[in-house]
Amino acid sequence: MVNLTLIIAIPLLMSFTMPIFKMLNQKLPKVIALLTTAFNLLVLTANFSQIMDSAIIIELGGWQAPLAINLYVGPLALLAAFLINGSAFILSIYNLTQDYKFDDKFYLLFLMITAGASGMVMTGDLFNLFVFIEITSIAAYSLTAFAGRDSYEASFKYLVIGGIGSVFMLLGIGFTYSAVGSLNLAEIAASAGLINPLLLQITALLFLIGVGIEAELFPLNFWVPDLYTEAPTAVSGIMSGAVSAAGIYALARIFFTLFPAQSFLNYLLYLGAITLILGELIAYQQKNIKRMLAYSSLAQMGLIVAVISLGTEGAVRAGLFQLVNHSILKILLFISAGVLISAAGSKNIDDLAGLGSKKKTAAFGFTIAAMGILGVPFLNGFISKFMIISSSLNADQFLLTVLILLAAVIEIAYYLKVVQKLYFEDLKIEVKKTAVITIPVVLLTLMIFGLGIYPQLIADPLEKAAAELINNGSYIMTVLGGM
Amino acid sequence: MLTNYIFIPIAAAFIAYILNKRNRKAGAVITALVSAYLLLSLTALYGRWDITQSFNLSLMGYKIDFLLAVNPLSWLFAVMTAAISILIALFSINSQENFKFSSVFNLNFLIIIGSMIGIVFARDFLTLFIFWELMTWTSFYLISAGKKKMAGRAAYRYIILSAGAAYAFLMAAIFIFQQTGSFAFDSAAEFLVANSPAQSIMLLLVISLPFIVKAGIFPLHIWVKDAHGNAPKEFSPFLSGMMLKIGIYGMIVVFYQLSFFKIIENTIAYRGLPLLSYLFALLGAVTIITGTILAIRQEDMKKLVAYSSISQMGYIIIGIAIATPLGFSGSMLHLMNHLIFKSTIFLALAAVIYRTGTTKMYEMGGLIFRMPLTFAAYLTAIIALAGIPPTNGFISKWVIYQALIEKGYLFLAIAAFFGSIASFMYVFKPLSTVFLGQLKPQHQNIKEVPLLMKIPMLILILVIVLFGVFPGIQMNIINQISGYLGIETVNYTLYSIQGANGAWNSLLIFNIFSAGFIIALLLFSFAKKSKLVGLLDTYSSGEYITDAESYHYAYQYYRPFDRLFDNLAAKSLTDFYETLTKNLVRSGEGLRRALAAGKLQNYALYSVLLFVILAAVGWII
Amino acid sequence: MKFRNFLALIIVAVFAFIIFQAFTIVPAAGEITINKFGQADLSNRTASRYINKNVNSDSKKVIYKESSNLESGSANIVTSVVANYRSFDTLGEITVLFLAAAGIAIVLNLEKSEKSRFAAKEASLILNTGIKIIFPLLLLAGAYIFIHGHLSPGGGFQGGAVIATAFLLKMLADYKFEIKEKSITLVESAAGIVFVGLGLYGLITRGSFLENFLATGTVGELFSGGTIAVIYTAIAFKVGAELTNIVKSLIEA
Amino acid sequence: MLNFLEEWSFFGGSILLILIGLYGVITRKNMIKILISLALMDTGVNLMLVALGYVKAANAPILNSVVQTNTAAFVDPIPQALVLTSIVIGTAVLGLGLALVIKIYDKFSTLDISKIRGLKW
Repeated sequence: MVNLTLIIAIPLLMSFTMPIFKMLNQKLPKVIALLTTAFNLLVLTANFSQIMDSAIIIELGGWQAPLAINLYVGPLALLAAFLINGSAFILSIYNLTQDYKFDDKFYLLFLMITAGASGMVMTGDLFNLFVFIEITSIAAYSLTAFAGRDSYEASFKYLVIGGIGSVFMLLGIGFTYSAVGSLNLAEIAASAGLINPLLLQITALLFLIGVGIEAELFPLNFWVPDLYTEAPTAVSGIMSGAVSAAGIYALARIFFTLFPAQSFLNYLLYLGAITLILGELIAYQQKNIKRMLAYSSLAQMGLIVAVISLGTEGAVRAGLFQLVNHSILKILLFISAGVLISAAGSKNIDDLAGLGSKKKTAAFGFTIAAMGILGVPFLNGFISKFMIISSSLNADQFLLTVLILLAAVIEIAYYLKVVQKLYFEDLKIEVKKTAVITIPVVLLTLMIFGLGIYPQLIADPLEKAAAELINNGSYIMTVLGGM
Repeated sequence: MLTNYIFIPIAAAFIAYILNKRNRKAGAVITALVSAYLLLSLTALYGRWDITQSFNLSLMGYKIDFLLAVNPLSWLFAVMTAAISILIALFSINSQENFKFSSVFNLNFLIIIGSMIGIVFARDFLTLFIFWELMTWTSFYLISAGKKKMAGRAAYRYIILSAGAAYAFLMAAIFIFQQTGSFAFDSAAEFLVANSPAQSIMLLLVISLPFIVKAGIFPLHIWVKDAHGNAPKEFSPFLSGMMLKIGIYGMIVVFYQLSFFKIIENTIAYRGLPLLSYLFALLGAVTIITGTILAIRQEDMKKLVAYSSISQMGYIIIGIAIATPLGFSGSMLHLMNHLIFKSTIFLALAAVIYRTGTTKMYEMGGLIFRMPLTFAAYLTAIIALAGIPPTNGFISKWVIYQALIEKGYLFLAIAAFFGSIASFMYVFKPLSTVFLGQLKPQHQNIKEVPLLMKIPMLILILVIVLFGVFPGIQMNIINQISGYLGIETVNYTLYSIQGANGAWNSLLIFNIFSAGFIIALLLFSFAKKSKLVGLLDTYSSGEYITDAESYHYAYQYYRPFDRLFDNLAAKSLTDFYETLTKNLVRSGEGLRRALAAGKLQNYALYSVLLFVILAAVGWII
Repeated sequence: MKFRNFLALIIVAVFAFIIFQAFTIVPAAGEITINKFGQADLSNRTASRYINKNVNSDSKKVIYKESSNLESGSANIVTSVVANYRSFDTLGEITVLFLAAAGIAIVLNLEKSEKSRFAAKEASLILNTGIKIIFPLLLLAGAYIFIHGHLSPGGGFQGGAVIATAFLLKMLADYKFEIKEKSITLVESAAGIVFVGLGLYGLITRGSFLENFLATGTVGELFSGGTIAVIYTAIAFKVGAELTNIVKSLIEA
Repeated sequence: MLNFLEEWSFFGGSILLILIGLYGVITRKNMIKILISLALMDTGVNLMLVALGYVKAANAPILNSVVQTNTAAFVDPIPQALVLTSIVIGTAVLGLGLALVIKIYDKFSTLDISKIRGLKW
């Protein structure tokens, strides 16, 4: 067993040292980034069985658990951390083939976005959550600007919206602290029932807005398409694969553990459903492939939020599985699309016609991932779609089920348009040289098939994570038990 | 092991894909071998209706049983699939020489074969759904691989309709699963019978949606024309011959095994037939009429045959929907026969396309002298399609007419007769324009297709006549199916079938026809021969004729007839669907322009607005 | 006033009104809510444990310049919260600043500006001379502030900011004045490494990240507070370097 | 009156600051003004946080020669520590925002955000 603090501490150390690495050797930063993410995965793996048994609480600075900052790593946090660091690992492999100007800064920001997201899911302290959200978003603002040109505008918009979000969140933190007298999540959860209902309502809404921005909820999500379109591919990938997952985690943590009330979950349910259908409808319109993927991500986020906020154990499990799948699939989609874009020299879908015969790996990756998202049998999306429909019918949400399926049909419409263009139309443009992405594509494809054919692989973590989320009593007991 | 029948083709698919990259013919050879293996091992399975196989899986907290079993019905469909696949694979060994997507073709084709066998062996909703989706997706890629640009659009329409219907199916299946705790057909049937009829009927209608789409039944038939017309030429016979039928298979499962007929037994009836069944029969009738009229209007031979497939599906649906022993047997007969003669037609057309490279009929003519065997195959097949003895097509239609007349369904009978007569019009059109008439100058040097492409056509001609004379072969398995589904059986001998108003004796008719044929042959051989003269060697009021083509009347062949239905055809259902999607798209467009207008200040406003609105909602509640 | 602005005002005012409602709540028996202004009840808050320095140890009276070997040796309780009880937040905070500095450097240098800036010219004599005098004093003041962070108001951030101000003034006065980018980077990195290194050392020797591993001394003495002073020094260097870096990037853009 | 002012000037004032900031972000078109509005909101929230920890007639949480022991009344140190962090974060965001504004101005030659709509729909 290795101390889990290292998941945050080592990337921090590495990113502080990154400029020095750059001075030593030009190639070092990308290798260091890869090694660090790999190390994080190892640390998580080493702790796996222990966490499946019981949640680990890490007291930072040696101070007793509920009184200062502590990390809480239960099955849910472990799952999310695996997602985040796994995404970062895959994208680091992809990054080996990329050349960035100021690569030391790129990789230090990249590591910090990973560490920030990991911190978001592991922390057990409300204000610490805010700090990690800020680390993640500031790294994201900066990384977005890496593409130059239009990306400044995207970054500025995200920055302003994120700034408003952080104000809302801080207000919420202030109210909570004044009422409860503690910032520890478990202590707040323990006395949430005593808080005056009106104050609870206001505070919860403040958090809903603050964290909803990270979780890409409608109507707080209009920065997302701009950012995903303009940011470098690896950044779009980590944002949609890792950061949005951390956002969902934070949302779930706040509305399941902190303020568990059906009325708030209902808000989330409706917002998620609106996000889903709106995202799909708009994605269908897009001519720009990255923008299309961005709106599709939004829609998926909406779907996950809606399903999780059904609040039954089956639904939470389905939502979490969809979250895992979405991370895997979207990263594959983004890196394949990135290669296709650079091969065609254009983001326009029409210009990608016929690339299937030239850029085989990328086109294959795109197709497999698209089919995974659309839920073709034997791919991972099928299992989660089955679970989602099943659990939403189980919760008597007939309308939501119809909506989800309608959205799935729209999704088919726009993804297949691209796939057909890739394979069955004639090449129109001159193909440019691009990076080789065989390793990440193979790894992700294996995961897609692995989870599609043998989903039991993550059944146990999912089950435990769902159980942890549903029952906030165990969370409180684990942290406050010593008192 | 029933799983062998499913997974051997699927595994072979990937081998075929890899080998085909090295050798263009390898894929088709493997497909042929695998299909032959399937056919052989399926014959060994005949009569062993007790074989079942099941897997229990505890998946993410759901206890799921996957059930496979073989029964006469599924056996018949599996055999049909394997048999037609052999012929198509043989045919495509040569015909795919210049086909860009031949590796993709063989990959997807083998997966389709495997998943179709999976579909018919499935005894529970989930297994059925998994293989159904697999088949839909792979056939999507196959249709997309068609030559023309329209193929993409056609595939697109196909997948969207199919997927929408399949999701509806899944939803209903999961609903039943939650009530019964099992996906199996048996427990579902028990539940549906015990449940309130209204809900059961709704569920079953939803469950039958994907089958209706796949069978191309009005009003969900809009994908058929373009998909069949534009799919790769080797895939069209399978698409039209077999994949439409798998929809019928699904309908039979819904009607009998999921007790749809049992549930609606006591609802309002018309002439002893529950109204819902009558509605299905009526759908069949409408399908016959629209399919026929639209087929007559077509200038593209593959699309023409595609519409003809739609109308033939109508017969099968009528027979099954009226649910009499004769009707059911007639449908099953027609189902088999349609597979046989429709594949023949498509293969003959594929041979023509292989040589000429076009599907527009007015660009061809006079191919009879260049491709005699292809012509013979086509001729036999259209005789069967039009329902003329002594071919198999006549017998099945006769049995269906018998069933309709027996019960006195006037409208349905009229539609059936109309379809039969009018089918003559549309099948004659390609015959006359493609094979007869004047040979186009650019087709002077065309040769008959290679041997490997001839063999499948020859086999099919023989089978058409064989079943035309001995329908008893087919009736044997059909009666086993009837027995299995709990329908009364029909009396038959090897060459006769007992109808309501009398028996059909095909041997007798065959002898009469043979006698007539021999007399005609004698007359033809001994009577004075007509003299062959050159086309331009003719008298025309002092004008010299220089252009041979103007003597071949091929474009807008049935114009006066078409004019009758111009108004009807203009209001195409496709337009309706397109308007629907366009409006959906437009609503998305409006939202997009209003909400995501790139105005940062609005985005900021949204967050405050959301807070205020949710707070207000919280206040009110 | 345009309609849109009016609408925005209404919506924002409603928002403010809702927030305001939170302060006017009269709680029912047993309910908890926001404390009235000036009546914050510390006894129920974690803060009381920090003030009494009894998070890990037993409660006892802490007397200025007398009590020693407490769990947190800082006389300034805010400092003990920032650099001891909640030092993980502080690590995050300097990371944020570090990231922002990196981001600013990227944004400003990624593409060369197409516009010509106003030409820099020499500042007036008064400014130049004044700053020459004030520069070392500012550095000294900054150093005092962060070294005494655990005794008096102030600390690493404040000290670092003052140091950065000194460099800002220097750059304003003398347009030829340049700090080597490499040296700023090195200071920045080294300070960061020291902070994380302290944490890791605590993890290795005491079993917990950022745990204090030095003697805490007597409350109120200069050499007290354990790692606090080291952490604050690292923070001061890091913040000073980062802010200087930001200012430098902005000026050079 | 004085009592009322004393009681509400901090809470009311901070809410007012947030209101002004939000209104500025929503209605101002100049990007610099938008950033100023953001900073105003930040200030408002920080003020509120500190005010939430205020105790009437208590000491600053520092032991010194005047306030010798911890039994004396102190104001809450935690919000003060939080505010310290939040100020730094606000500064970082502001700096990054300003850098972006410089680049955007380079590119579009305008500070009017309503004219910078290269990314939409």
